[in-house]
Amino acid sequence: METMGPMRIAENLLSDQTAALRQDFPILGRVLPQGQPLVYLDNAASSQKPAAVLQAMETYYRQYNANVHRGVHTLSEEATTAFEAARAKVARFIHAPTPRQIIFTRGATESINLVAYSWGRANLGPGDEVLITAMEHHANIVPWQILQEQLGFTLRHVPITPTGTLDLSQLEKVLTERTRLFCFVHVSNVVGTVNPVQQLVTAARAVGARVLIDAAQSVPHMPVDVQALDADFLVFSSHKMCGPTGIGVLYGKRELLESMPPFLGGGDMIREVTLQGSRWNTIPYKFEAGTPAIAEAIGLGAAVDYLTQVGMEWVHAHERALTAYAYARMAEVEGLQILGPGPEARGGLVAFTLKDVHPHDIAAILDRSGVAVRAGHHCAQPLHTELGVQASARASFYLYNTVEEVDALVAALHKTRQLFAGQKG
Amino acid sequence: METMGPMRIAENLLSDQTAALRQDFPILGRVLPQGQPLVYLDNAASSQKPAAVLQAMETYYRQYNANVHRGVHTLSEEATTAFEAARAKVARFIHAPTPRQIIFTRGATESINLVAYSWGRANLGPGDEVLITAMEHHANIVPWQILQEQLGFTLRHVPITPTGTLDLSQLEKVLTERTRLFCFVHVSNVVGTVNPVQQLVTAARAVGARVLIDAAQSVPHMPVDVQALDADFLVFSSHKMCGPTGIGVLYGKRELLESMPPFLGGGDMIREVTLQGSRWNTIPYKFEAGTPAIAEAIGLGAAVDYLTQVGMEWVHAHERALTAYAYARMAEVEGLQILGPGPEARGGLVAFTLKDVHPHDIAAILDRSGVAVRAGHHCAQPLHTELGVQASARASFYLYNTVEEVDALVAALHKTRQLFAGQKG
Amino acid sequence: MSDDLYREAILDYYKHPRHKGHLAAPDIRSHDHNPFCGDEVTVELKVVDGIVVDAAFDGHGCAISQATASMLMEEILGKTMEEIRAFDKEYILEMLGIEIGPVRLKCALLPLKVLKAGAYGLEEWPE
Amino acid sequence: MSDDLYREAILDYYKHPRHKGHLAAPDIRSHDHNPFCGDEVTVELKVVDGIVVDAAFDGHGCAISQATASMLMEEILGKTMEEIRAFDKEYILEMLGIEIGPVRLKCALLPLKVLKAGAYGLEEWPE
Ligand SMILES: Cc1ncc(COP(=O)(O)O)c(C=O)c1O
Ligand SMILES: Cc1ncc(COP(=O)(O)O)c(C=O)c1O
Repeated sequence: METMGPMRIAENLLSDQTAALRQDFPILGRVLPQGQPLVYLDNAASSQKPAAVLQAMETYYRQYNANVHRGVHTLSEEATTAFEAARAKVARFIHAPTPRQIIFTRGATESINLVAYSWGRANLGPGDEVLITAMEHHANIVPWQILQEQLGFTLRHVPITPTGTLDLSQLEKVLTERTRLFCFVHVSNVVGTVNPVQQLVTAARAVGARVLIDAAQSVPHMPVDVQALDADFLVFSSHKMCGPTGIGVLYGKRELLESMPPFLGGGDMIREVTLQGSRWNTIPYKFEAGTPAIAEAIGLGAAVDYLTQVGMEWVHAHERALTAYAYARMAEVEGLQILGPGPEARGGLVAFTLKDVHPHDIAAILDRSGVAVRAGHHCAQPLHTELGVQASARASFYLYNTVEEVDALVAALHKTRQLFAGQKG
Repeated sequence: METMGPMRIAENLLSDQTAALRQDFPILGRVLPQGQPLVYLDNAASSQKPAAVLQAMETYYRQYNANVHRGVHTLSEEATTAFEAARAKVARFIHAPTPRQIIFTRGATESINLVAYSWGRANLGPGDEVLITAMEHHANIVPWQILQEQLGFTLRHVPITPTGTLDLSQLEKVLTERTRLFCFVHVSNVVGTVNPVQQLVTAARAVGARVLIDAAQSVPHMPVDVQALDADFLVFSSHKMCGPTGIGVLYGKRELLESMPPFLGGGDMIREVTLQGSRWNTIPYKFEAGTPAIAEAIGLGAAVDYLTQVGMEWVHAHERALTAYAYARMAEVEGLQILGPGPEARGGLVAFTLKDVHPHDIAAILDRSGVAVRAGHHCAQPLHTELGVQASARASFYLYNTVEEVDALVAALHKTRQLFAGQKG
Repeated sequence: MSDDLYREAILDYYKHPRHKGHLAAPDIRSHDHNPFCGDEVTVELKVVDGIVVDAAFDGHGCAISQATASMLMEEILGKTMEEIRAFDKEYILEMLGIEIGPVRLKCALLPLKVLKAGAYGLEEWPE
Repeated sequence: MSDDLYREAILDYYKHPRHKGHLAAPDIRSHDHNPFCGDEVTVELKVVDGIVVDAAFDGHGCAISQATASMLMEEILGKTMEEIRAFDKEYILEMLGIEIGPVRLKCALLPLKVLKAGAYGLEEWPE
């Protein structure tokens, strides 16, 4: 890869297929108020949606909108069938053994909190340890901090190296016989690092710890097989994978989910309620109190269909090539510093800093060229602190992004450089 | 009302306006597989959505889909603006003093659980009491049972009379100096009872208890003013009020919300995260961890606009007239027993039993005539137990229902009677 | 008409259930209910040399669950426990001779769940 | 062009900030930061007879927050504390002479928050 110039990489991109795919995403035709076509490179924050996903939800609302599970009438039966079909689709997509191991939540964040409140309360106490890493998203840090206050276990972390990979030389020190749960991100949403899941799971097994994998940035972008990974818990969000907002997934091993106490109480999660007490329903319903996000589940099912049709191998290869190209072109920009490892070992995103220009200013100036990137700490403040930067700007790619869009990004970065030229002082 | 015959009532219905309103709801044109037009009378479970709501969400997804709050680029700014505008609309709709008192959740169920986990943990312990009523939805029972196990307070309930109203003669016995929180439903989703909120709140205040009002069946159907009701907490769901699935609301008094610890941890709810600990954001964000249901909030905002334009006074009056008509017509069906109080004091729904016919069979047979009603315990098992019935069937109305649809219901009920005629053996 | 949930036969079994009641000294007794609608079914079996020689059900609930229970009692007379353990969803649907949606399916399958829990000696048939 | 976040003047204040640094013996010192982007601003004031006679800011962050802080220091010289307490969002927007979206608005208003917290003697300006 090192020796492959940007142009060679660009040629490898299957741009014909990308051009066709772009037609599936209505928003990509948008012209921004500043008169520029949209160059959407903020996919790690939230992806765009293909028309098929919007259509699936429209059809639900226009044809068979009704509450699920408890209805006997036609609309409710249709809605129940579509809702449960979506669960089965998601199960197949991540190779879960059964659909009942797919629990619908609002997103990756709620999924992790569900594990914390339910599994955590039943399994953690003083003397126990939960292990996270220094590159986690806040969603995989804060729930454990909140729980720690209440239960009195110890929260430890795997440190990172200056290039933004896990410092595995320290793993033995922090992963101990007391570790009950090891929570780590599959692909970092800032440095792009793809963590060595197998190695981490094996290490966890050796000390008898469970693992929770934050797959918010992997499930949308590469084939993920929860059984091959041997994940105890795995979480992700619909809105980052061509699906609607308002829904996400918790996958769990069946015996774990079955043994866990419920999280939220209400309709659908019970077998029987009396004023004296209640009995719980089976999984997945035990963890889905109240009216679920029905249209959203159906939309997520359609997103999974869409991605399957495109092919996750193709998505992954496309993003790898695009990222390698972007990495090489961006490195040419004066004063630009890329966070994280080299292009050969990263997910489809590039976070960076630009000398003397605050990331917010970078993003704002790129926006004037129609290029949408994110700026800030990307909900990973500790990671930025460890890397010694306040914030960064981030370009993140998806199946519909093109070489031309990367070129637009690089051109806008050069413009930014010029605008801020002249010493600060 | 007692002396007004069904025909007089029907004449009072403003059917011209209803006919116009029906055009706003695409699904109402649906013809079912059995060849019948849809007569949707399952609105208490979930309402239908006007085109304007679907349009608002489509526009978001097709024009400015992006994650909120943290983005600097155009799409994210537009999304943030629309998302926060929706919050302001909801605040106005229920007369909340400020938008920051509107917390977006997945629905009424999550809203109550949020109060249980956050306010409950900070305020409840052995010796304390939480008071509910025997007519609560499971969403307002089970969270308190789960919490009770963990915190050791006592859960008590206000009993009901055989006609399904609160037995206020018992209130003094169960609402005591030890009561910290009184949780009650505004309008029952089974017996239709409209509870005397003012009296209940006054009684709670007298003993220093806070009140949580389950407004899932009132906010969609009548004007609700949280300040006039003096609610400490008030909850409802979008999907029952012309809005999308996947979102609901917790309203709270500002000083309460501000003093409460967070519920879910993750992005957006923090001010600052380090590996050692975190500081929380201000309300409402403190309670909105992770990517929120963005499209859904925008859809709910559009639903609130729609309902405001129709006028909540009109909606209420329409439903009252329709319910009175239905009550009178249904009472004519042989063997049909209506649960709950008379038509003059109920919300827009009628739950009932039919001698020798199980409610599921009623619903299934009505479905053959295209009439969608619900059957079961409607997530209010204790209420059914108290009334001495296993289950009931329920017809529930909304702004688009008509006298003709009630007639179709009644005709189908007569058919059901006939089909099951002949003594059970 | 095979898509009619309430064909004559089913209504007839509901209105005039066969094998409803209790056995004097059952060898197997099993009970379960459907939390979503409150259907309840109890099954009692008399078993000699692994063969069902008498069967009864009791319960209450919708026509589908109760008629299915009654039909099922007729069906199992003379069957071996092994045959009963092999009963599945398709068996019930064929017996009923109707198509059935996902929600009502629970009603139709409740008697089977109860029967199989009994045949396997389980507290409750796992979903 | 009034919708340009990065008009010359603002960039100039960012690149060559006026009143950046610290006062020898400030009467008022106030600090805050914007958690979403890490912008930080400290304001120090010298106040005689209720009138600001000297002012300085320090901090780091985006051009908007830092340029606004610098401009604001120039603006308040000679103003009374009462006048400062009356400053609002519109005042800042007029001073900047640009339109600004909801997210970047936080950057622009951070110096005002810090200033007003100082003027009122509050630990932190309530949102
Ligand atoms: C009175 C009442 N409370 C709470 C709920 C729960 O609402 P949701 O399922 O939308 O969370 C409902 C609706 O089923 C209801 O009718
Ligand atoms: C790695 C990672 N984990 C968790 C999350 C949280 O996802 P959500 O905000 O959809 O709950 C994100 C997205 O922001 C992420 O990138």
